[in-house]
This record gives sequence, structure tokens and C-alpha cells, in this order.
Amino acid sequence: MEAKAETAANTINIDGQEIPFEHGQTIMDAAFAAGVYIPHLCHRPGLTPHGSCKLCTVDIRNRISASSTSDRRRQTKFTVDADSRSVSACTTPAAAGQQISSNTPALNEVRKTITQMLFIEGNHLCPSCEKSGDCTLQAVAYHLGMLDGHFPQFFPRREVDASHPTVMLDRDRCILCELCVRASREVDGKNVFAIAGRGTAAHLIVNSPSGKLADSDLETGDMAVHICPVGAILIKEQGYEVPIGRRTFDLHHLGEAGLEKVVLAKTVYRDE
Amino acid sequence: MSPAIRTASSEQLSAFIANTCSKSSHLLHVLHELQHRFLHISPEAVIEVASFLDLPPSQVESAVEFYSFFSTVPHGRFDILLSNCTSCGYTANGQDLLQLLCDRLHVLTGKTRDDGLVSVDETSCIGMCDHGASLLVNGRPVTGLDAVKIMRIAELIETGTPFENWPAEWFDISDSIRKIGLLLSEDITAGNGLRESLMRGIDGTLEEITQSGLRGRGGAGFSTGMKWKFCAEAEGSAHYVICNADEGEPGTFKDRILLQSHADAIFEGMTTCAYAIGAELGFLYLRGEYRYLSPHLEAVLARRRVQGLLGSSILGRSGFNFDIEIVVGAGAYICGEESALIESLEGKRGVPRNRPPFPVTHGYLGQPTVLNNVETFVAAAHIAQNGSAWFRTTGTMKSPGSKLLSVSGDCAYPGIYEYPFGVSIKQVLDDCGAEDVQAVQIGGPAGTLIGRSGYKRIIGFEDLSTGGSFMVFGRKRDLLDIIVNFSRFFAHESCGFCTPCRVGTTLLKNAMNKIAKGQGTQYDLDEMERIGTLIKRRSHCGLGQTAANPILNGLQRFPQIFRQRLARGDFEPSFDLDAALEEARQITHRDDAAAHLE
Amino acid sequence: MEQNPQSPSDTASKSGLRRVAIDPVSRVEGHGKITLMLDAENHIHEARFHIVEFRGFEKFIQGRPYWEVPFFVQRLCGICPVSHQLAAAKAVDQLVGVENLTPTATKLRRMLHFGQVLQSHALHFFHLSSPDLLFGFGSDPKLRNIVGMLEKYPDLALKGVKLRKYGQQIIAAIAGKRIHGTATVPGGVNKALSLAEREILLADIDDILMWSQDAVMLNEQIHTAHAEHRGFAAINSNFLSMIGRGGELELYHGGLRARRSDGSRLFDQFDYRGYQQIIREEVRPWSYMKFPYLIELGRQQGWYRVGPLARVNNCDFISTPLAEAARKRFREFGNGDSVQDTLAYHWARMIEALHCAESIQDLLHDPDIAGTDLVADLGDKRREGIGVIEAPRGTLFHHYQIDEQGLIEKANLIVSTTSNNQAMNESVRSVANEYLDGNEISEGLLNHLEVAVRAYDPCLSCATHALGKMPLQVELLDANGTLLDRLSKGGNGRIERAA
Amino acid sequence: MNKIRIATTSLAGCFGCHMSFLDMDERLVELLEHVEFDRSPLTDIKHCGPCDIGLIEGGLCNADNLHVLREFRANCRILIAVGACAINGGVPAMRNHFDLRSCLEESFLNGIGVENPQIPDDVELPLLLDKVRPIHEAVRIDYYLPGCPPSADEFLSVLGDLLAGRIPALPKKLIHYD
Repeated sequence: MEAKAETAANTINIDGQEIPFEHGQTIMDAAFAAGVYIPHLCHRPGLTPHGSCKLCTVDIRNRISASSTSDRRRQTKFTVDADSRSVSACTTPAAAGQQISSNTPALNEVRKTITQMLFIEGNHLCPSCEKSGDCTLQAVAYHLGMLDGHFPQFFPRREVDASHPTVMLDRDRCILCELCVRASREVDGKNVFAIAGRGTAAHLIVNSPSGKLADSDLETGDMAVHICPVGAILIKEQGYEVPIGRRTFDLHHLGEAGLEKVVLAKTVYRDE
Repeated sequence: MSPAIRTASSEQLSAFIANTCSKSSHLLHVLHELQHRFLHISPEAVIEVASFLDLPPSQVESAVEFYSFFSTVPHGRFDILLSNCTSCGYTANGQDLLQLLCDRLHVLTGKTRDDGLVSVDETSCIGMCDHGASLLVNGRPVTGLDAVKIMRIAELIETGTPFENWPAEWFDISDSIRKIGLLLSEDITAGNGLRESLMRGIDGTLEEITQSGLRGRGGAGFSTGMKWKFCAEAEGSAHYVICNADEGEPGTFKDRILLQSHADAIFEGMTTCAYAIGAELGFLYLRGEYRYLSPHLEAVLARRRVQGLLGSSILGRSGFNFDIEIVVGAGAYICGEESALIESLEGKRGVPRNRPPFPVTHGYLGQPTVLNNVETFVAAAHIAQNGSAWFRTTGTMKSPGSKLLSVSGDCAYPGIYEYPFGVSIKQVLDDCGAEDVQAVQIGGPAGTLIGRSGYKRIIGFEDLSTGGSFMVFGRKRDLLDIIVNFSRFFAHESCGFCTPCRVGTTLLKNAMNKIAKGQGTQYDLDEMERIGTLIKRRSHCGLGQTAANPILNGLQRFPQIFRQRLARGDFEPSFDLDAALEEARQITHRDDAAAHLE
Repeated sequence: MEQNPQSPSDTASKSGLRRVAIDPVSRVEGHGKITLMLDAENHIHEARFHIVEFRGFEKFIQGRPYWEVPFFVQRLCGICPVSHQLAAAKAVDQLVGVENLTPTATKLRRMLHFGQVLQSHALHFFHLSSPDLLFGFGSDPKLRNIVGMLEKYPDLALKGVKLRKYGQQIIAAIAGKRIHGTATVPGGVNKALSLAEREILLADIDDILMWSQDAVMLNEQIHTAHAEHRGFAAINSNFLSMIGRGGELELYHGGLRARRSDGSRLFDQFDYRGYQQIIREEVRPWSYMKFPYLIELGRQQGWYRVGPLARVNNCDFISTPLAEAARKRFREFGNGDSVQDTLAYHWARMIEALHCAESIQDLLHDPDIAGTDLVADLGDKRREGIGVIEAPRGTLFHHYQIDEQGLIEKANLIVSTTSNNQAMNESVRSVANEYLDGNEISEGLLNHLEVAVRAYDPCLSCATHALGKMPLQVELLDANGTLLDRLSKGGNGRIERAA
Repeated sequence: MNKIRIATTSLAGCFGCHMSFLDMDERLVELLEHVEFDRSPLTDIKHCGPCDIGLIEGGLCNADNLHVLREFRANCRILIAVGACAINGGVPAMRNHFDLRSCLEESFLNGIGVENPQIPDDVELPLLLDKVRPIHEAVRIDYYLPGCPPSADEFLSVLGDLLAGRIPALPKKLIHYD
């Protein structure tokens, strides 16, 4: 289906900037390689794209008619503006000639609203959270200029699991991005996490006989432990060790090249 | 009816699960059996099932928690679910039958009575819209409810009367076909279409289906022939055919009639498809609400196997091997979405996949898969038997053939109407005896709400495409209540995968409740429009993309029904102030003036 | 001297009594209110200072991890957050089995706390109480605030602003920000003080010392010069405070000392981890704030005062010279006995501020302060930790029990203002007795009730999360609830009598 | 020149936001040339009169909070939610994890060292709401000033904009939630 595109220059256009891509890359991949930041929370290079948070939503205009697969109509059927369609940059393959809007006031407003939804459906009390300053959700909200949660708070009651000797799960802060789910399966070669329930009752569960972390095969060094973009999965008995002013997002802004790696490597190990 | 043993020793549990798994290793089936036998699925059962089926416990647990018909806490020996649909729901005739039943049985909605005898809850539309208010008792539908019948049911439950001794006619679900057309006017002779196809050959069959102009009857309308072709061309270790019998859209019930009375046509269509794409296995994914049809469908399959229409070397054609399994869902509207259905079929939560890739290349187990609607397969079987030219004699240029409409609501003759595509709303309204109509909901809550000015519009892919739900709302209906009902439906059925739909549908539901209680203002209307537009455009799948339709349509076409409920002023609190003090009043036993807020 | 007797009854209004409600008490910003019950002769039958705010902290902390606690609890009070953080951190140190911090960590925490007490004391006096004392209790309320001070006494007011600023800067240098920062980690602190930061702080310390001395002198003059200040809101109370090993004034760590109202010692150098043996808290139905008392003296007589007055009275000496000299003059004023004057709180407060300034100076010159050995080796885990500190307004108890997973199972806090609860009630009663005149609520009553509560704690934040001058409305009702008289302050700050 | 009239209050907050306001230190003097205070912890005024700007710290946890908030909304042309608690309930909202009754019972019945256990129920006490809530759920809010607390620079930035007649726009570098 992409064969036709090979003949044209392999570039996509994001907000007026021509960006090269390689076959198999998503819009997000291509943007990332070119240093163009598209806000996202559930995406991390190297893991299977997920497309659930919808922060990376972009609009594609006048798409070249390359795809002819079955459900295209179903896709476009609900589109308000016939001239453009909304896709997730992290899951949509880059295709030659795509004219993409991303960093526009309208789209950033959409992203801000989605971020507000994430804040109000959980219990995101930044003031006392040890992830403050290192939290990607918080940083995305800063990036988008979010000042408040806007919507009525859901104030759900969710469980803490501190049964594991070194790792703690605080579901209040979980945003259901499933990064831990994927990291455990795809990188750690385990299957520690999953999502259960549906709708607003969806929640993170642990794959163990008791449903507790202690009975899972999770280990401190697992990627799943360190990939959480919020303060839902934490190393126990540490926190607040990096002084205010020196935390990741005290020093960096989202979208800086290489920042993703900074975030991943942040965790401090005292007993090393 | 209800088995007596509700708590089981671990040996009993283990033995039961071993036995069940040996009959069918499909996770949903095992869970259905457990739920039926033990009235809930305990954490021990989850571990045991995971171990027998070699699945991660988390996968079993997540499935248990995802599907409405499974529960982790024990339900009653009589487990009653009343439909909350606007057509077959418990308030459809203006009386709250749910409350009546709960009061009568002294049970709270959603709770199991202390003695374990009964539990009563509500559920999304159960597809009985042509039969009035309806419920499921231990999975079996009872229709035509009214206060008298509810009282009688309560009595039978209180006396512990087994089903066999309930009035048999309660369980008869008649077809109520009101108008027959291209498909319903003649029945298919089992095997005829297949024989024609074998004569045409694979390419010929694909060509015939493509030439017919048949488009998907689920509402999306993709060319069936093209879909089959893409799948046939796609490489994979196996190809699959799936029939989507998960008609969950409130107000639609035409598949129920097809499943009950035209099963041969469905299976014939599936087998034709299997022949065309080279599939050896097919599935019919039956919605949990239609589980009662399963024995009948299994019987038809068994007969077709005997007739040589399924199994090895079908109709003697060496290498043409195909069989069909029935998998029963468990109460999740989202599973009508094709990729969510496939996930469910794989024993997982019904969460829609990212597309591309599409099922035609990466479907069941990642292999090329054709997934079509029940009605599509029926049409395909007819086309195979009678040819594409025959099919094109009816309908319009863009929408050849006929469409089955499930007509319900405020009309004299609810039921199934088969029309050539191109029929106008007005025609349908005239035929079904609808008088003094306020609005029509085409395509269910996910579809569109149409007022008088739209009655000249036609059913067809060029105008109003629909899976078949056609709900009539008379003057006496409170349209706002209908929209509240629909917004609750979507919040309940959102799978929770993507943020806009997961959070947005609940925000819309809450906002609609606020408006309905007379506590909304223009601010809330503006908010609903803004959120609605966002989730329509930014959601992951069709559910989210259509979930705001009732509200957006309502605001656009019936603004007065919202405005007349608005509170004065420009802002009202998001919560009920005085109710927020109730807990404190109870704790302190205070009821003085300062103990209240307005 | 006799301890004032306990209020006779906690039951609801009795027949024949009249109710006077002050609602809300200002500078307590709607979180507190006063009701007086009068008998037929217009004698005060009961005086109640209600705390109307409730947080439920002891419950909602349950299930939270212990290492989060210091940052979680400091949100109880934005005025003395550091004190809460440190009290909790001291409890956490016990949970992780740390007896002694590194010298650098100890000194950084101490300096952090001196910064806290300095800024809070400066705020308490200059921003909130000095207008009463300098303009007079009965002065124009429009003027009687920090804005008026900045206009009328700009130099003095600005010094107060800068004293507070300096305390906040100390906090920011150690905790990362002025309010609700992070400094402590289990067994230590998270940040060393850089040499550059030390230089900046050293640059101003001489001015700070000078202004602190000025503040002590000013208070000394005010208190000694105004005879009416001495007996104001007078009560005789027991005193409780922390004390250093040598009997010196101690704000960060030491044993507990209690004196009876006659000045005799009840106990001394008591290990605060055994606080349950000496203190219980009584619940009364008309306040969300409990009433602690010393078990040995019983419910009726065991109530006590904490805070600057208690500390300066209780200690044998102060370790820094300027503050010690000031303490001696304070002591002379009391003729060697404890000073019971409620308004002497302000004087004692400024003596402590001076001590803080001196201590900060010493610490800034201490080589350890810029050290980098920040965290002690952790020892064996324990399931219970009790941290106590002298917060600006008094002794602050934090008590935590954790489960084997490290989550809080049980928590108890006795915050400074709670300890003063009964004392404030007594002072309110004393003032009411003195200034209530027949059936009429006088403007004087209003103002003086404000001043009394404000002496203890215009900030009831720890207990009630409140601060502020008292917007007052006093109502005089008869036993049937009929309004006899009402005085209120309008939007313009003027006091008006209802028709 | 007429001064801008400002009222401030704290509901279910810790007064940290008010403290942070004072953290503008000497800049307060300059600000006072342009503003004057109505009801505020800094003044003796009980009821909020007509004001240009109302600053609200803290969320809603009891009936009194709501009365005060409404008074501010009725009198302030511009109402600003200040700090985490006003904006999303903040740390006090952690009690929403529990029933109100269990919170009261823990403090007054089951607490360590509790004497005379009973849940205070006097009519003088305002009743508690079942949940602690952000203030924008009860009244219309014009602007939000995030942070726990917002820094003095944030206050100055917003007040500066308002004094100059501009729509307030917070520089992104000043936005923080902790």
C-alpha cells in the first residue's frame, strides 16, 4: 500500500517543516528523529505504540490516497472536517506527502483538555507527591500551560500496593498509559502488569496469584519499575532525594532533545 | 433451575473447571459456566482457570472485570437484569419497573439480597425492543413486562419456583416480521449458494460478491467483495471468517431474528466467504444477551455438518475444509467494534486495536480475517445463490439491495421491516403506525436524532447509513430523558482505553444529569458541546467518535429541550450542596437551619 | 497562686443563661468563634473558643508511605511548615533506625528551623500584632494593620518585613523553596549548603541581629511601660516546653520540662517518646480542637501553655549572649518567677527571634554547615516513631506507627495551638469578665477579645489552618435566642451597632 | 489614582498561599501604592465589600467555606483561585479517600490518648461536607494561580497584568503545581 509513496520524496510535512522518514516509521518516530516534539504520555521509543492517551493527536490534511484498506470509511465517517482527519502520531504510519498540523493553538488546546481529563479522573495531588518535578504528566501540563483541572474532580478511591519489598504501586496517580504493562512484557520478558475493568473503573492490576506485587516476579531493576511517567510506580523508601531546583523538570523542558532518556535514568539508587 | 451449591471447596472448584475447560477452552465460555454455577467468579477460580488454560491470572482477572455479565461478588440464585433501553427498558411504558421489582423483593439495585436468593440490576439494551419492557433472568429473556407481570415474577422468585414451572409463553420470543423484502421473502436452501459458488470458483465468487455492490450492513458500508478480496490476497498462516452477531446498539434486534430463523443463510454466507478467502475456521460471536439462542445455532451447525456443508471436503470438494464455532460474549457493547470483537474472541478485554493494520491483514491471532455483520453474510449467501444482478434489482446506485430495519418505540407495529435502500423515514413511519412523532433516532444512540424536517431523508449509505436501529419517539416522550439515557449508556460502555472517551463520556453523563435535574446553565451546555466535539474527533474508535452524537444532535436540532430545563443565572455548582452535608447531619444528628445549604 | 478553675460545664446552653456569639473570630478567619454564656447577673458562666475547622488528618494519612509523611504533613500549616516537616522527619529517623544524624545534617536542620522560627516570629509580631500594640487596642481599625504600619512606622515595619524575608531565605537555601520545600530525607537532608549560598546569607546577618535586638527592646518597652498590659487576659497556667540538656532554651531537640503554675517543676528532661504517659487529650462537643492536659495534674488542673512564654519561662538560660541578656531582663520583670502575663508572649517571642538570629550567625560560621556528608547510615527498621520539636507557637508532637510494608497505620498529632486551647479559653473568659458591661457589648470587648487570642496565636493554622485578624460579630442573645444586642464590623472596618 | 481593592481569604487551606503573597517582601510596599485591602487576614474587616479582585486560598470542606466563597463571588469583580487546594482540593482532599464518619471517628473516638470520646456535634460548629472540593465546583472562577503555594512572583505577575488592564498571562516558567 505504501509502494506508491516510495517514488515520491519520503517526507512528511509537520507545521510547514519537511521531515524525512523511513519506511515503517510512524509520524511520531519521524518527528522524534527530526527533533520535533509532539506531546505524548503513553509513548516511549522502543515499546509498541499504544495510542491511548491521545496527547499526540494531530490533524492530517489532504492525505494522499494510498490506503485502501477496509475501514477507511468508518474512520472518515465521523470526521467533522472532511478536509482533515485526526490521528494519533504514535500509531499512524508516516506516508509521503502527509500535511500534518501539530503545534497549533487549537491542537494544543485539545491536548490541554485531554491532560485536564487525566488530572481530574485520578487523584493527582502534586504538592506532596514525590514525583513532582520529575513527573511527565506534570511537565506535559506545564508545557501546555494548564493552570487547573477545569472539570469536576472524580476523586476515585484506589488501592495502594506496598507489599513488594522495594517497589510500590500508588494507583491514585495511574493514568492507564500501560507503559509498565508493555515494558514488562516487551523488555523485561515478564508479564507483571495488566489493565482490568472498563471505562472509568479501568485500573492497573498485578499478575500474581494474590494480585499483590509481592507475589509477582517484579524486580527493582526491571524497566517496568522505572518507566512510569507519573508517581504510580515508585521505588520504596526513597523520594524527595533530589532537591527542588535540581529535579528533571526544574532543569529541563519537555521536548528538549534527549529528555526522554533523562527521565528514564532519573531514579536514584541509594544502596548502590 | 438454580444450582444449590454456591460455595465450593477448592477440590470441587478445580474439578468443575477441569471439566468445563475440557468441553470448551474458550475463556469466555469457562467464565460463563463458572458464573452460572457459582453465581460469581472468585479469586481462587481466577487462579484455577488461568492455570488450566495456561493464561496469566491477570488476563483472566481483567476479563472478569471487563464484562458486565461476570462478577467477583456472588449474585442471587435468581439473577435479574432489566434492560434500560429506551425501547425495551424498564421505564419504557412510563412506570419504573426496576424500582417496583426491587421494592417488591426488598432488594437494592445492584446488590444481592442477604439470603442470596435474588439480585436485581439494570443492563444495556437486550435487543427485545419489539416486545416492550424486558429482562434477563439467569440469562433468559422475559418480555412484555408490566406491573402485573413484575409482581408475578417477584412471587415466583420468592417461592423459589424453578423456571420450568414459570409460564412457558413468557420465554417465547416471536419474530414480529412486519415487512419482507429481498432477503426475507425467500429462504435459502441449505447448500444452494455454496454449490453456485463452487461452480463460479474462488475468483468468480469474489467477483460476484463485488459486482453485487454489497456493502457492510453494520453501518460502516465497506464493500464486502473488496474486503474479501483483500483478505484472500493477504498472506498468513491461516485465514479466518468471523460473523459479528454482537448487535449491541440499543434499538436493534434484526440479527436476533436472522439468528433465530435464518441461521442457515448466515452459515452459508460464512462458508461462502471461507471458500473465497481460504479459511478453515470461522466464529460466530454471539452477544451474551442472545446466549439463549446458542443451542438452536449449535443444532443448525450440527445439521450442516451432517449435510456435508461444514467440516472436511465440503460438498465433496477436496481441500475445502471449514467449520464454525460459536463464542458467546458477556455484556460489552464495545465488542461490536470489529477489532474489540477480535480481542474478545482471543479471550481478552474487548479493547479496540490500533488500525492500521486492519483485520483483513492482521485479524484473529494476527492472521487475515474477514469480519462481517450477520445481515451481510445473509445477503452474501443470497447473492451466491441468486447472483449479483438479482441483488442489484433493488436499492439505489450507491446502496444496492435491501436493509432490515428494527423499528421500535412509539409506534403501533414495532418489528422488523425489510426495505429496499432509499426508503424515506416518512415511509417507514407511515408503515409502522407511528403517529404524532416528535423525533426518530436512526442507528441507535451512536446514530443520529432526526426531527420532522428530516423525515424526507432516506436510508442508504448516501444519506443515513445505519445498522438498522430505528427508534420512534412520540410527542409524549421527554427527549431530554432519552438523551440522558443515551449518555449513561456510553459512559457505561466505554472500554476505558483512550482518555477522551473514558473521561469524556462520564463528563457528558454527569453534565446531562445536571441539566435533567434543572441544575444546569448555559455554561454546562457550552461545556457539553466543547467536550462532545473533542471526544467525537479525538477518540480511538467508533464508540467514542459517536458517543457525543445524541447530545450534539440534541443541542443542534432540539435546543429548546435543554433550555427549558436550565436554572437561572450563569453558573450552578457541579454538586448538590445540601446533599453534601447529609452525611454530617446523620453523624451529628443535626437538622437545624445551619445544617443545610441551598 | 491558684490555677483558674475549669469551665463548669460543656453541655449546651442552660436555661437562664444568655449566649454571646463572636462569629467568626477574626485573624482566625472564620475558623474559630467565641461564645459566652452569661447568667442573670451578667457574669460569665462559660467561655468557649470554638475551633470550627476539621481536616481528618489522622485518618487520611493512613495507608500513605512513611517517607512521604514530612512533605505531606507540612501542608497542615503554611506558616510553620518547616516545623511540621522536621517533627515528622525526626519520627521518620526513628522508623529507619537512625539515632544520630551527621554533624552537617544536624546543623542544616537546626539552621532550617531557626530560619522558620525567625520568619514566623517576625510575621507574628510585625505583620499581625504590632498594630494593636503600637496603635492601641482601641485605635481605628482601618489603620490597625500592616498597611497602616508601613505608612505610620515605615522603618519599623520594613525591618519586620526584612526579618521575615531573611528567615524565608534561610529556608529556601536549605529546603529549595520558601514554603513547602523539601529538605529532609530519612536519616538526613537532601541538599548541602553551597559556599555561595552561605556568603549571601552572611552578608545580611549583622543587620538581622541588630533589628532583632531592636525588636526585643521595643517589646520590652511596650510591656513594661503599659501597666494595663500586665494583667490583661491574665491567667495562671502550667507551662510545657522542650529544654536543652543543660537546661537551656532549646527549639530543635531535647527533653520535656513542665512547671506548675506556681513555678515548681512537674517533670524535667522527660524523653518525649513517652509523651503518652504525660498527656491526654479531651474531646468536647463544641470544638473540633481537642483539649490536652497533663495526666499527673488531672483534667481540671492539668491544662498548660506552650510557646515562647512557656519556653522563656521554663529554660534556665539561653545559649546565645544577646538573647540571654534579654532573658535576664525578662526574668527580672517577673521578679524571678514565671511571667504569666499573656501579652508577655510577644516579648518572649522577640527574645527567641534574637536567639535564632544569633544561632544562625554561629551556624553560618561553623565549618560543618557547608559539609557534604548528608545522610547517616540507616539502621534496623522500627514500627513506631515519635518526633517532637518546638514550633514557633509551641511544642509539636508527631507520632506515627507503620505496618510491615512501610505504610502508616496510626498517626497522632498534638499541634502547638491545641496545647494552648484551654488557655485561650481561659484568657477569653478573663477578658470577657473584665470588659463585658451589662447588657451591652462594648467595642472594647470586641477589640480586647481579639488581642487576647492573638497573643497566643493569631495563626491557628496548625490546628485550624487559619490566620488573620478577627472580623468580629458579637451577638448578645437571651436564653430564648432573642437578639439583645449586636456589634459588627462592616466592609469599611468600622464597628457598627445593629439597630 | 484610585487604588485597586483586593480581598483575600483562606478556606480549607494552610495559609501558605497568604504567606507566599507576603514573600514579595519589600515589593509589598510598592504594591500598596496601587492596591488596598478589603477583607483579608491583613485587615480587620469582617465581610467582603465590593472589590476588584478576590483571592481565594483553600478548597471547600465545610458549610462556612461555602458561605464565605459566595460572599466573595458576589462582591469581587474578578475572583482568583489561588493554590493547589482551591484548584483541586489539594492535600485536604486526601480525606476523600475515606468516609467522613471514619475521619471523625479516628480523631475523636479512636485516636491515641483521647479522653471523653465523642464526635463534636455542637450547633456552633459548621457541618462538614462529605468531600473536600475545589472552589470552581461551587462558583464561577475567573483565573487560576497554581502552585503549593504559588510563588510571590506569580502573584506579582498576575496582579501586574490586572493593574495594567491586561488579561493575565502567566509565563510558563512560573507555572508549577508543587
